[in-house]
Amino acid sequence: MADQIPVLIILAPLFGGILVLLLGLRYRSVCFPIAVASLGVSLFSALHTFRTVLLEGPQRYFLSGWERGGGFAVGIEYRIDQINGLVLIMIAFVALLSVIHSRSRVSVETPAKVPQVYILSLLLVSGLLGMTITNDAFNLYVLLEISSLSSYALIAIGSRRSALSAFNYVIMGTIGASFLLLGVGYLFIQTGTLNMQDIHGALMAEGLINAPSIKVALMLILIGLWIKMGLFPLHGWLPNAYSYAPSATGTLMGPLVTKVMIYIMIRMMVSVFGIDFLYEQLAWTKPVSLLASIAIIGGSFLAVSQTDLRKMLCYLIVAEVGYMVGGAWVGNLNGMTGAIYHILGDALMTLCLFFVVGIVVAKTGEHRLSAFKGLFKSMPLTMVCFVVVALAMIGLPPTCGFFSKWYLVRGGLEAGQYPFVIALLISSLVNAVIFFRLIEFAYFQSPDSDTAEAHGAHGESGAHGDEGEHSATAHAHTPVPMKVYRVDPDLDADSIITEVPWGMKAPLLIVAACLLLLGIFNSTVTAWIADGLKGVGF
Amino acid sequence: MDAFLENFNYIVYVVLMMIGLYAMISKNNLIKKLVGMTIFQSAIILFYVSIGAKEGAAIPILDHHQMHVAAAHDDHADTHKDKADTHEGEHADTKIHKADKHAAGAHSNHTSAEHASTHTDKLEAPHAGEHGDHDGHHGSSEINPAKFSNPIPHVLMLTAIVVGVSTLGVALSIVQRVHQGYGSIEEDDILNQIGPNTDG
Amino acid sequence: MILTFDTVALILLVITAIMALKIRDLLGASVVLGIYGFLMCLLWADMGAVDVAFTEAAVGAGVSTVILIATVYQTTRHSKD
Amino acid sequence: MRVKPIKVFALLAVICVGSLLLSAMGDFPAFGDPNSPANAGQLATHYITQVRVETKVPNIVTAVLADYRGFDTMFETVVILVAGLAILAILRRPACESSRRFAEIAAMKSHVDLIQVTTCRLLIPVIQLFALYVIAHGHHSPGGGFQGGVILGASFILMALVNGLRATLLRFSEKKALFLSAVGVIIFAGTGLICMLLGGNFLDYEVLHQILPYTDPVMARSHAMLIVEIGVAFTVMSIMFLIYAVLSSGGEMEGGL
Repeated sequence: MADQIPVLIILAPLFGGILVLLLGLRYRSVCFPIAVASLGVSLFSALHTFRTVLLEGPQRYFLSGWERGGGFAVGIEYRIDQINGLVLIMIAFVALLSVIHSRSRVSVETPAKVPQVYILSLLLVSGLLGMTITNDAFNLYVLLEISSLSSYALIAIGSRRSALSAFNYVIMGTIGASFLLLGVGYLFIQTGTLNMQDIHGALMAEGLINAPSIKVALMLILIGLWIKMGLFPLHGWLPNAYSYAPSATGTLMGPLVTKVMIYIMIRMMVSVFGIDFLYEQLAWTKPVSLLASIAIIGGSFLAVSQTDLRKMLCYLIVAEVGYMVGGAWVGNLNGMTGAIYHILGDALMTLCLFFVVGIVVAKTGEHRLSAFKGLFKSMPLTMVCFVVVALAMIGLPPTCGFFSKWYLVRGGLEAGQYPFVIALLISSLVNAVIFFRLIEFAYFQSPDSDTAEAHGAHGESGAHGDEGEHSATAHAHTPVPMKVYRVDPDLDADSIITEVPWGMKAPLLIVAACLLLLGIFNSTVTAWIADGLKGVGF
Repeated sequence: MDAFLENFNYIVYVVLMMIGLYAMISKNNLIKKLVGMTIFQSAIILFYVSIGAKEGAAIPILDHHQMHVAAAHDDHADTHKDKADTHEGEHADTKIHKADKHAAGAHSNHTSAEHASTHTDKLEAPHAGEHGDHDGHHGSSEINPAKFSNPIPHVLMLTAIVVGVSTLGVALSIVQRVHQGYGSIEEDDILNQIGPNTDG
Repeated sequence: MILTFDTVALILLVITAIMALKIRDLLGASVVLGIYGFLMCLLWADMGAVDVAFTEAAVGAGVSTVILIATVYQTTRHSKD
Repeated sequence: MRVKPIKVFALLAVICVGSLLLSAMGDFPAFGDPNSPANAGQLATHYITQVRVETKVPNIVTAVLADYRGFDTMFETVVILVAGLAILAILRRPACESSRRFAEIAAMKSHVDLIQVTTCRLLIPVIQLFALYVIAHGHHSPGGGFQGGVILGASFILMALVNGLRATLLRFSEKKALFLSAVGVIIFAGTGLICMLLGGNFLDYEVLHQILPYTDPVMARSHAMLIVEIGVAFTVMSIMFLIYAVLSSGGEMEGGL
């Protein structure tokens, strides 16, 4: 029975979703326990599988038992190595925490549709896990569509504005997924198989790798995935979709969807096309990493120019996507290791940021940057976590953010991709500006004094021109200082801002702790990643 | 002109796909965008189905005659004497199957390998050498893969069609929701309503 | 000759695709899209993909036209482009 | 008339992607070439030549769909389920009083066309019978769970078009449809789970011969395919009808077309 555990990673959320559909529509109260239990089973299976991978090397699982044929896969195959083992653990962990955290938000924001939100979230997670684990190029597309369809619904479930952004997401998402499908078709027409390893084998064996159609296939797959992950010029759908969606959706999708797409890109690069081909025969590393550098800088500056907290978060995601794409394309082991390590770290960072912002928005009823004012006094634990994640986003030593940047910068320097390194440093500076401003709001400004706000805006405008302007706009948009006190009535009846209940706080603390742990144990994790990468041709 | 007609399918799929893509990006009406999306998706399906087409091949369904020759060549029994009675005979046949499955598999493997090596020189067949003791052809008892169109693209596209209609349904429901919210399905109208301040 | 049927169907496909996008009456566009789906279905049946053609006949020409028309009925029939 | 920038952008994108796609075309094997890598490759050859030995299903597409790539098909069923749930989650709202009353009045007063109703009364059983045939005969002829399920769903849509959505929902309510769609996925995934319990991999139908009477491992595959196709048909039928019911009533499940 132990060899069946890999498939449980996906089946647990799937069956959980169906169970919620059968029971949850009648008995509201069972939705949450079922969701937590199934994600817990999934997380456990992922951990167990990862342990097996560490002990015995990469695991293969043949669905429908089609383990025969002379050297080629007949059915669909799962393959778990060190890298996607880690990504699987990350997905299950993030999903579990996000579901626990969002429990009260779901019943506040979408009271009529609680079971639907849980079902769709579980199926979304199931699709993401499946995409990570599968070794079949077409199975990937089907699972991608499951996760896309459920995410369209989870976004559109909110206000009318979110429905419009969901529509744009449908259009862009369909273009992306169809390009991926078309790219797989181009590979299929030349190789006649769908299993990733077999495609790779056929490409290598028959010298097809230099055929123009294979290059077009690579280009189509990359463009499709870039649309799906929101790389800078193609990111149009992302900020609106995530920031207007209900907060539970944002918290679940923000950390997971883009990261999984980046993993898929790395998987396609490493196991289908092969690293030798991409890095040595194809001279694409320079232009793509340049594109990534542009993405980093573009995302960062768009982020710093936002006054809305959630919009700012979304643009930060866009900037981080550039980190990982660039890391994957700088063209050496360090860059790739940094990119994969950053997938893990960035998922946790984004989750933590969404937690903090969700809590702040829910508590203050205010979604501008000024919402942070004086929060250190009223919710110290939350703000401590915020400091941790801010340090990670800027990239300061004890946190994982530092180490991933360290690998990325080292990879960039080794490969001579200086624009990428410069973009990374600029982005760190921009993040420092963004987060120190928020920390300053939280620690040194009291929420009740209008003068303090004006003073803050004035004091900063000397240092950063654009930033002072935004403080000023934030000020203009909040003419009534009482607005800061507006408290979500469903969370807290008092008019004073206090800490959130433990159900929301505990996941936040765990994530913040994980950010530190991932940083402290970075050498172990990167050793695993390097092992996995060596297994696929580095 | 011949080359043009030969690849006409591929050219038309690109044309259709581009029509769809253009509509998805540039149309103002949300339903028109979705019409474009449908065209876009079915163009890709057309591409896949074109991959699987074979000149002079039948549909990928074996007839009863072909179904039973696998058993026939093993026990030399004439299983296809009575085609009307094949359902009766099926259970009996399967017993033979179970016993001789590997032999039959080996035989067919060889057939496929032989076919691959004769018709396509660039495809190598890894298990061709394992069955060197094969005793020649069985006449009608083998299935010639060239006689059936390729089933893989068909299977994939069944899935893709279903995915396409699901996406269309979800997108249409979003359109209805947008219409309920803004009273319009023209993108510029809606953006005007939201205004330059995108916080709507 | 099989190629001729293919060619005719393909040309008709392009024409119906453009028509479906050009017609300003959304109800008409939906119906033309149904025709497009049915032509696709014929083409695939001709290429030997019977299962795909069957599905497309039921889904592409049937259900998706119906749900498109349902949406047009619920929203508006007129389109500006 | 001024040309909108979006149109220029779209045209540019289309020209770029189109030329990219056309540039790769010279590389393709000719259309209909039986010796192209995709057509004569090991995988396609294996499916065509081995399907009779390994599964005993004459329709190769059904065999590949439900067995070799059964996992894809399971998730395809889940895609349908997700679509149905998504549409419900996005659009479903309780019917407001006025539209309910309007629907009631419309249901009372609507001129029920004798010809339409009679034709439907004659036609719908035949359609449903044909759908069942398509599901059951998917092993031997084109068809299977999807096609049959869509036809079954279409028969309900026809019923709703003629008799009104309200009358049809009395026969096939929203709750029933949701329940059946979940049951369909459970039939499919549950078959896989039973395979796991019997010691095989997920969806490895071969081990089912231990519990299916009068079967051997190969026939177990054939029979299990029928079981999962029935599951697919359940889900597809109920979700297709549900999609129509929600979309045609703007989410209120009253009135309809």
